[in-house]
Amino acid sequence: MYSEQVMDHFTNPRNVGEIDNPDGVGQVGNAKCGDIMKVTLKIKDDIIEDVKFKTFGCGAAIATSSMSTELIKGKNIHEALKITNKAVAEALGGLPPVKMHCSVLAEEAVKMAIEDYLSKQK
Amino acid sequence: MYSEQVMDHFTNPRNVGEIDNPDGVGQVGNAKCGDIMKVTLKIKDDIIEDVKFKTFGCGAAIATSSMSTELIKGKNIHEALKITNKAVAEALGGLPPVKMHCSVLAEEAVKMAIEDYLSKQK
Amino acid sequence: MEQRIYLDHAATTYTKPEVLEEMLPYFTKAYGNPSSVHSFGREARRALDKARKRTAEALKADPVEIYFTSGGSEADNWAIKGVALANKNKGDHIITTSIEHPAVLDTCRYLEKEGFKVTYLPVDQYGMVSVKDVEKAITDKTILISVMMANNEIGTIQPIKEIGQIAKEHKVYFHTDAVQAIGSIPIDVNDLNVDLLSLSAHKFYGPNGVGALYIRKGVKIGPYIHGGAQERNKRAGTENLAGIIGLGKAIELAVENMEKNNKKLIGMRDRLIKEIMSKVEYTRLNGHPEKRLPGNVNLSFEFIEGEALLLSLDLKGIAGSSGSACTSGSLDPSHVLLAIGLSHEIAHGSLRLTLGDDNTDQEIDYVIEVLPEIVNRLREMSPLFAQDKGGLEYV
Amino acid sequence: MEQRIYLDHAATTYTKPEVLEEMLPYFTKAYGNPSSVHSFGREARRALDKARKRTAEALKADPVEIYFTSGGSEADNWAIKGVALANKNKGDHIITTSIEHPAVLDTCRYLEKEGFKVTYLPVDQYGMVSVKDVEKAITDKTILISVMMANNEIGTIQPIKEIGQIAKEHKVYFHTDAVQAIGSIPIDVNDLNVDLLSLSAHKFYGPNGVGALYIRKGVKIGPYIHGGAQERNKRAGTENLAGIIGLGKAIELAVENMEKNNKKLIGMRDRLIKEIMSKVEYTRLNGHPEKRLPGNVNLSFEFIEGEALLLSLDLKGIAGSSGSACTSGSLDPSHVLLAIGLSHEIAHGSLRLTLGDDNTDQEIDYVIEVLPEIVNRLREMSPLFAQDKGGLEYV
Ligand SMILES: Cc1ncc(COP(=O)(O)O)c(C=O)c1O
Ligand SMILES: Cc1ncc(COP(=O)(O)O)c(C=O)c1O
Repeated sequence: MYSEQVMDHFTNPRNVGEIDNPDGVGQVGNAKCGDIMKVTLKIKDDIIEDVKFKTFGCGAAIATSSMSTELIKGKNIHEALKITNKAVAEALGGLPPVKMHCSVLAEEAVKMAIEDYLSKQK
Repeated sequence: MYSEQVMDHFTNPRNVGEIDNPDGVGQVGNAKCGDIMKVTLKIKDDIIEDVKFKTFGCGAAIATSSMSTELIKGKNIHEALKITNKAVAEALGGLPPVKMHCSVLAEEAVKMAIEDYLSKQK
Repeated sequence: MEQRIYLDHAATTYTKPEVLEEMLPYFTKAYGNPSSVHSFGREARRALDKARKRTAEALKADPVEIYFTSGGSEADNWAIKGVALANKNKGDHIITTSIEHPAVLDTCRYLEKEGFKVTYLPVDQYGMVSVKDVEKAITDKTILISVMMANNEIGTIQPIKEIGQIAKEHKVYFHTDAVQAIGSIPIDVNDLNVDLLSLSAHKFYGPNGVGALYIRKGVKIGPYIHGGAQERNKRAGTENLAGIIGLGKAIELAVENMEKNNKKLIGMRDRLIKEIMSKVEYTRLNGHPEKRLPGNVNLSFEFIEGEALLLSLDLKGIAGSSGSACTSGSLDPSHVLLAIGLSHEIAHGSLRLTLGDDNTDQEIDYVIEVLPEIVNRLREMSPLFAQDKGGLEYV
Repeated sequence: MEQRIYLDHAATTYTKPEVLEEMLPYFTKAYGNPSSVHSFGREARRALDKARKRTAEALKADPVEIYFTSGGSEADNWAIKGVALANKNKGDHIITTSIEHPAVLDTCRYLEKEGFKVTYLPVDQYGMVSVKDVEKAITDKTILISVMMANNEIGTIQPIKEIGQIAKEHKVYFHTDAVQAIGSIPIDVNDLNVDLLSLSAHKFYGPNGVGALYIRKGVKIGPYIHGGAQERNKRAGTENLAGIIGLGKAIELAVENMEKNNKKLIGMRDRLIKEIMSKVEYTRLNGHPEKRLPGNVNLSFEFIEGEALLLSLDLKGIAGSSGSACTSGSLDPSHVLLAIGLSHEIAHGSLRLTLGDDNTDQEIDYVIEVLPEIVNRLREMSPLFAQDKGGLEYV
């Protein structure tokens, strides 16, 4: 059902955890629907120096969380904002159709965390 | 489905044929229903000296025809009239329930042939 | 009884060893439920997908258009009731023929009780439906036409493509019962303009108890067995995985070998018909002389009754049938033989011999030798035969 | 993945070798159609009769009360729709429970659309139906009560005999879905006052795609699959002979070995529950602590999601399920877990492990070792777990 890349990121998720005193925090989803992702960012000069996630959710939710943190790490926040859920799914070698909504969760959590950072800059 | 006795009488039916100048003739059933039996009798002093049958019908019809001719052969006609379809079926080791109607055919044909004989005596 | 010759392939076929071989692991090893997430389940899912693909290829359909069922009867019931109930706001009229299998006819009769109107088209003396009759029967209330591809008793092959064309023009759904056709007639659902098609594995050397309904994308039809989400929410119930695997393998083989098999079957069939008809007088061939299934022989022997004939053949090791095995429970003369105009008495004396992959020329020789003797013996016992010779009418 | 441990026997079981062995001849050798007159057919008929007898004996029923189907879903659909439609002149009300299998629930929802009224009784925290609730729900329009014998997800065993008594007193037909009960619970249809009972072979080490409906003599019900005269005119379609033979053998074995198997399963089950619950905090047992199926373990682990848990277990070679495999297509939290009062979030974190004849103590040891590690790892990844430790509410 899942691609090898999904299984790899599910089994060995990158960037699990929570950053202390993060510069940006994003949390989306709710337990009722079975999916929650929380992203914490360390940002310096608009560059994402570090990123961590915690996810409550299915295999696809965990794998997309892991992959999207990998994709944004070290990137400029404006570049990071451009990374779509489709790009995350593609980087994972595709997701089963019924699981595409999980990849939206990761996109949204990242966006929310960056916006949180931006709103604090003002 | 059929007992050994039925198969025996079907495979080697006794008394097949037609008696020339019979003393009694009975024919019942019709081709539309798939069952016809014709019985011819040679009777002397109310004793059935010879009997022959011809049957168009299923295995059970042929076997009951054969068995009922066996049962009446040599008998007094009044005794013969007492032989029921149940007795014929029993002598054959039983018939499948859906085939019981075939044994009625034989009983009726025999009765009709004897009555034919009796009516000519008057 | 030493030798046993099976000539009842239209009733059911054996499962081919290579089919059974593919099925076996799914009983004891790869027994997962295809809906399960774990490795057993995924393995099962892959096998299921493969069988669906094979089935689709045999019909030139898309795999998502294949829905596995428990056999031909369920497929027929589902197709007809499913379309009728889902489209009753559009109309209440169904067109079918008087020679369909009971799985279609009984379903239509049931729907009549529920308020639908059904036209049962007649057939000609060869069992052919007239395409014009189909067209004439269509009203603005017609929602479904159901005409079988080939008849199970007399083997007549219907003008499905022409009927499909008409159904399409009139925007009426078209179902065909192809249970007897798989492996005998090349099928392309798009070319034939068929919207729904029933098939059953045990008629083409697959296992019993598994079939499929092809449902063209977009056809409005609800599920018939409600419950779990199997078969894309259209047919509930844990999949008969081994059975479905068997169906997939069998249909692939059937299509692959069709040409070769048909040639062989037609040769044996025609020899059997010719020899018996030349040896036994008062015999007629039922069904179409050319447009007939390669393995189907259906003869009526006057003055004798079918069951007695079957029993006698059986005692000689020959397995045939008189009318469809499915309907023999009733022992009424076959509705198909009556529909082609046979009288009751002639219909009673019918014999169907349906040839299959395992039959040999020697077996056919044996039947040609034995059958006339049996018919003669039964005729000698028959009160009708003498009467006929003497010029008498049937009683 | 070296070792594979199958703990999903409620989804489907493997076919026992001795069952398969009895089935095999019916694929390739004794392949006749039981409706046929010839020797192949008679052989098939005898085998069919034997399987019917074995099935009847397992339920303490009469063989003429056994009707073979394509599985549990068909049996449930037939029982409920069949009784509803045949008795609609008497009433339009059906009573069932909120924890039935989708084959029952979806069928009831379908009937609601057709104008029937359905009462879905609630259950208590253990998943038990109240006998009083059943009685209270009966109106003079009630024609059918359908309550499952044992639940497929949480294993709770219902007071069937008591409900049967009430149904009898009120002269209402009583159907029970016993799909999960065969081989685990002794059944006597007369003692239980059951009028209709569904079962499915692949849940008790028989093949997939074959089941049966017990219909008490005199129950008013029409056929659901129309067509040929099979199953005494009540269920059309050429019989799935090999499958039916397999069902017959499997049910005989299941009943023979019930006591011994149950003892073993209960031992393993209770050890698994006790060990896991003592090793993993924030865990709850779903279903009744005692009145539960011998092989059923259903636990909810807070803060984590079931599919991730299943995948992790699968990577360790352990096959389990989260909610019923039949419903996992939707991935909605199980309607059964919601019905016993679990919140959505807890329901998402449920795991069902269902033990079977092939499981060993060593396998249970392995699960006890591996499962806590997996739960801990997923909890460490979960944003809910830390929040909980910090006293936060669910989001
Ligand atoms: C309680 C219950 N009822 C009905 C069914 C349906 O049975 P089947 O999958 O054989 O159609 C199942 C299993 O899937 C079940 O567990
Ligand atoms: C033409 C036709 N339709 C439908 C069926 C029913 O198929 P099944 O017996 O697999 O239900 C049969 C065979 O019995 C058939 O010959």
